Amino acid sequence: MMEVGLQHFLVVSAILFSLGIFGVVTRKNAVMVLMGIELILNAANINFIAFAKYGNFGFDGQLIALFVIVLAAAEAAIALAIVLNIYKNFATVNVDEINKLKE
Amino acid sequence: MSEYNYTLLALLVFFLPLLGFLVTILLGKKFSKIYLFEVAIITIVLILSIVIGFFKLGFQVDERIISQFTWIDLKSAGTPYTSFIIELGIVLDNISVIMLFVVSLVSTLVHYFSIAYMKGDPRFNRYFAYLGLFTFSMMGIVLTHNFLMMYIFWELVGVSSYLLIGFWYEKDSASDAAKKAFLANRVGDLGMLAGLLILFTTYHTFTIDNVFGQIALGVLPFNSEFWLTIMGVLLFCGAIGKSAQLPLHVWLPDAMEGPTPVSALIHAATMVAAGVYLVTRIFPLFTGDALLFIAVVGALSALIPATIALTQNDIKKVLAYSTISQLGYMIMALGIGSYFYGYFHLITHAFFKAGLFLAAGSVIHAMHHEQDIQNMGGLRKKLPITYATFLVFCLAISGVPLTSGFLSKDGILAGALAFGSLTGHYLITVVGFTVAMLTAFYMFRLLILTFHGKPKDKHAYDHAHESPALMTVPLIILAVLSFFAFYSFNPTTAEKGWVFEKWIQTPESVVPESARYSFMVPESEIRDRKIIHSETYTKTVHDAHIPAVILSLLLSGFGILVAFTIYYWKKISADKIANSLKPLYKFSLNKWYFDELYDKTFIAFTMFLSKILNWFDAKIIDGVVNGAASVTRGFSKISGGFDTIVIDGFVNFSAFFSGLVGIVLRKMQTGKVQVYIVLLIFSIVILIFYFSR
Amino acid sequence: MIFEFFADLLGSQILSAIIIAALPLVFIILYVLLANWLERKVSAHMQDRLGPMRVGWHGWLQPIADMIKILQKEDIVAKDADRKLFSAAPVLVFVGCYAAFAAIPFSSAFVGADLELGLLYILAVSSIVVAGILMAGWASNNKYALIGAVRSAAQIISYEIPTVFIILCIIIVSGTLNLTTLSEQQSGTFLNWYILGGDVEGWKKFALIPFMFIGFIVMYISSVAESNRTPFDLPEAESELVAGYHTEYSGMKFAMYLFAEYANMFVVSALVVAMFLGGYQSPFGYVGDLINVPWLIPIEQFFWFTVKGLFFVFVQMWLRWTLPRLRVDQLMALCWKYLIPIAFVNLLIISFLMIL
Amino acid sequence: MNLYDFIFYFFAALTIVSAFFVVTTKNIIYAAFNLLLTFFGVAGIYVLLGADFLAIVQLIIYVGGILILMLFGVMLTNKITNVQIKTEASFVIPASIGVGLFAGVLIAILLKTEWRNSPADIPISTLVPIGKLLMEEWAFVFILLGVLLLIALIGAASIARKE
Repeated sequence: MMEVGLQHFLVVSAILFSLGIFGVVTRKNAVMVLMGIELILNAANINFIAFAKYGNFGFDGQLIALFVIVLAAAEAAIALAIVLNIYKNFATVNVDEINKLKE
Repeated sequence: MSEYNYTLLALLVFFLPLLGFLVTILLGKKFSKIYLFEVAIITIVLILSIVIGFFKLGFQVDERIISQFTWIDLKSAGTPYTSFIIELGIVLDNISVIMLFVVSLVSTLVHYFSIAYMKGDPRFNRYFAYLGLFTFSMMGIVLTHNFLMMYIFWELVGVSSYLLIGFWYEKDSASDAAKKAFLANRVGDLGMLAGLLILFTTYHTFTIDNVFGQIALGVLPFNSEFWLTIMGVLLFCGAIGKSAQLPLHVWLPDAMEGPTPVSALIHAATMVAAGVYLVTRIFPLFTGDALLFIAVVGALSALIPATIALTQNDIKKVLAYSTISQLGYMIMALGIGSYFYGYFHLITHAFFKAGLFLAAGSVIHAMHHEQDIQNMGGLRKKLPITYATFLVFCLAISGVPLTSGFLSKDGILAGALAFGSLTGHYLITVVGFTVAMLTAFYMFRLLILTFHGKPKDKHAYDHAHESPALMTVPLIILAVLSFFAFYSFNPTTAEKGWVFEKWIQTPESVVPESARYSFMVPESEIRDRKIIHSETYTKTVHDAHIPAVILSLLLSGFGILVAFTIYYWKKISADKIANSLKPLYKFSLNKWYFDELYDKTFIAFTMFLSKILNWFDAKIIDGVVNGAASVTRGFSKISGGFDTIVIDGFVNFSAFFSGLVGIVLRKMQTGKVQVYIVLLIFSIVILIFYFSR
Repeated sequence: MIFEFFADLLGSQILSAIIIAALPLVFIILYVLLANWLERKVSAHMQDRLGPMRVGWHGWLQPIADMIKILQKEDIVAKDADRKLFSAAPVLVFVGCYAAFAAIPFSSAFVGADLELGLLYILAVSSIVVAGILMAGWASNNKYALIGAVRSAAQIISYEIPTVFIILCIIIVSGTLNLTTLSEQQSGTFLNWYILGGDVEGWKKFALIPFMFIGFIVMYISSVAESNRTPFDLPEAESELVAGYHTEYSGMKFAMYLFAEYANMFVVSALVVAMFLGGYQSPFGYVGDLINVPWLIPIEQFFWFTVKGLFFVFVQMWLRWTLPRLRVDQLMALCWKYLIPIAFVNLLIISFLMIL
Repeated sequence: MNLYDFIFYFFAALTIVSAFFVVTTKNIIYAAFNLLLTFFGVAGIYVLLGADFLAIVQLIIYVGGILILMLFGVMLTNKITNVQIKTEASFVIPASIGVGLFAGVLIAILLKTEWRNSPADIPISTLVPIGKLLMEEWAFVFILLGVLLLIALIGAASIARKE
């Protein structure tokens, strides 16, 4: 087994990313979908920071990761507010039952 | 912050109001609450301009940040000139940054004020859209670094002013006032256009800095200082129109037909200040003669409207004339070379005059759109907050110590005194001091008649009530900003304050030294960028300061005293004075017959001309047009036949085809995002395999 | 410092790391025993009672007796509770409090991890506590527990905001987040403590004092709220919610909550001390310096730090028996309508003063 | 295998295993607490990559903010009394095939590509350089993010508010 380097981190982030997508696709509960999205964002962040270190790009990668975290916070707040509103209107948060627009 | 960030922020401040305007005007019919978008945008603009101001004035005081790009490069078009480039761009220096803050602050306060004031208006959203358009164009004037954009936004400001004055266009008076404002401005802008033409033919550039540079190198229009003077005066004509100086001031009092918050924003604090701002921007290119012309125009505009304001009875009219008079003050200050105080008075005046108008709006709102002060009185008890703030504004505009108005007005008067003693033009000095007295008198007359004494209209008085917090809070903010502490630690002079010391320096004139005022030429051994006045001037201004303070205090104190004697204690009857000075009184009441004069001369002539043109139109042009029309009709018949058969057949076929495809594809649209994601993943994998081969 | 000491002594880095990790545990156990006894005594004396008197002199052995008792208790898990989470929750809560001890500088020689981001680190790990509390509340499957947990989480998160604002003030003045550096900057006499303007030069020092005081007060109030003590003990309000999120717990698990609560009290007091009251620095100077025994200084510093920390723990107990409990709406209003605006304005003023 | 490698494998395993549980468990609460472990593991990986400030921020914002928010969301959208927090899954088989293929392809690409590999010397604390970058080069983005966060806050509050 070789010494831990860039590719190890990339593989971890790739697996995390795939798991996130899996979560987004298979879960029915909106909150769970949100968790999947958070996993995807975290995977992306690992990539940013890994490249910032191993590619020697300075600190811009870390800054972008920081901005992603901030955006994730904003997104989570808005998404949960929407989920609560949906719950109030439909009494469910399963994404496949909320299909009023289809009719 | 780096230059790049400044530019981005400034562009945001610049274009966000445009976004607000577009969204509000386009969606205004659909969503009744869309005006909140505009209010939110303007609040963001305020925050961003505070950020810009904080970083610029706090850390990078001495830098001028210019970002520009070349819009048109006529060199490649084969013109004989060596350089023929039109650049567009923005400049962030101290005066524009401060102005940015003033504009966005007043604009924000007026937005919030209007939410309450305009409640229930059928065209509520459109009103806010217009405010956004106005803010956008004002930002353009403030930020521009060239004459071309200045002219464009100059006109845009005129348009938005036109729209807002005529906002209640059902009223004939309002739509007439809007037209009048537009036309009066046109006259001034014509002069400005002529000035720009001279400028462009001489320098082949619109960029202000480049123009200055070429003047400093000795390039003059038609190689004569006289034409430089003319060019300056013509450019100043734009300011005469926009800042409502004599003789084009007639539009401003009529513009009071617009909603009151609009008067506060446009016709008191910002748009009319654009003229003054223009003069400060291009201050270095004025020759001594041009400056003298400016000073005289300013002095006349300060004096005559002040005398008119003495006898007016409409609360907004009084304030309108007072605005003209104060603008005249600023123009005069710039004309006499007192650059800093002219600009400073612009800022302080923006705050307290906006406040005065908003307070008047609050009164009008409380009195159910009654504007005649003879029907008011005693409102002090009913509107305590409005009264208190109004009092603060009155003190500020009268130049009572501890207020911001005192700082700026005193500087101007000291400058006027020094100017008189250096050049012998004592008339300007006298006018300055007289206006100070008149201002104190008519402002306190207004205050007393509105808020003190017995209520004259019992019914309206009983129904009056203090305005909601949305209206009073802006008033309080503006009142707080009318105190000295925001401009200088020392309440007696602004000279030691940070605004004067650090932020604003008089730019050096670029015209040949022979054409300047003698006192604007620095001594040869101390040619520093910061020292641009001669030593004598600095000394004279310094010496003039104390006499000016004493004299102006005495005069405004006298004015206030007279106002109290006549209207509060009623020792002297106002009617008696009016009767004994009947001709003068009539003259003032009828606004020096300016409107009638213009009616008899310009308008009559124009009507005659238009009658001739009308005849020409009806007989000759129409005949040509009708002939062209019948030819067109024949042609369109032929093309119509082609349309129905060929084009329509093609269109119908394509519609049928897309319908067919749609029926097939509809099966795939389940409406579940997750299905799409699965499909997406599969297709990504397929794509990767396809391309990896 | 202490790490090198042990590494030299034992010749093994891993062993010395383990020892250093265990040292705060020893401290916590001793401190909890003392604080538990103190709490009873303080409350008793405030109510004109005597408190525990039987076991030992003035009952000083009482906490040890209690500990033995609590170890013998049956470990009850309710039938409908979620077993895994129910057992994991107290551990998580305790880990959160315990991890904070890693960055606390007890003296110049004894600081577990000399982190550059010490202040933020403590904030970060204490957010784990919130998750643990929510876990406990949920796993108990009990209305009271869940309401208590939700209240607690809302309270801790809300009061974190003024805390962060005040921490920002300190960062602006001191320019560091490292708790050891922060303490070093306040060396000398108590005049150099940040509550008195710190080591800032000239008139700014005096201009800073009132705002530092305000910062100190806000920080202390919000830290009391963060450790769920009276008057902010809504999450475990006995008269409303039985015992809040640890209603269902008993035996050793309950003891862990107790430990966590007392440890948390000390952590927040230590934070306040390190930020405003000179950290481990003596207010007057060191005996070690006087008699020229350099190894005495770290010990004195440890003494001062503990004394200052315990004093603020005592103040928390004092408050508990002095002030009535707030209502939920009052609690939130205090945070959002008073503390946050005050802290924010304080931050603005301090930053303005520092750039002048 | 040195200490660094050992710690890396520990955190990587923690991250991936807990993330796996997050997406497979039926109980939302379990998922949320597993998410806590995932975030913790990712924070550990950040530290290994020399991004200590980001690790702290990850803890404060994700664990202290987003996760708690999600727990609140779960607890408020399931009536507190009945513990009905199990959720079903859909398209498990097509999704597993697709995601498995995708992950395989992704990892293959990542491993085959010759990345630029010149590890940087990262200082002990990244706080100062990050702060400088934020206030100078990225000041514009920083201010915009502030405004965005404010808007998001107001928006969230007004969406979730009772009419």
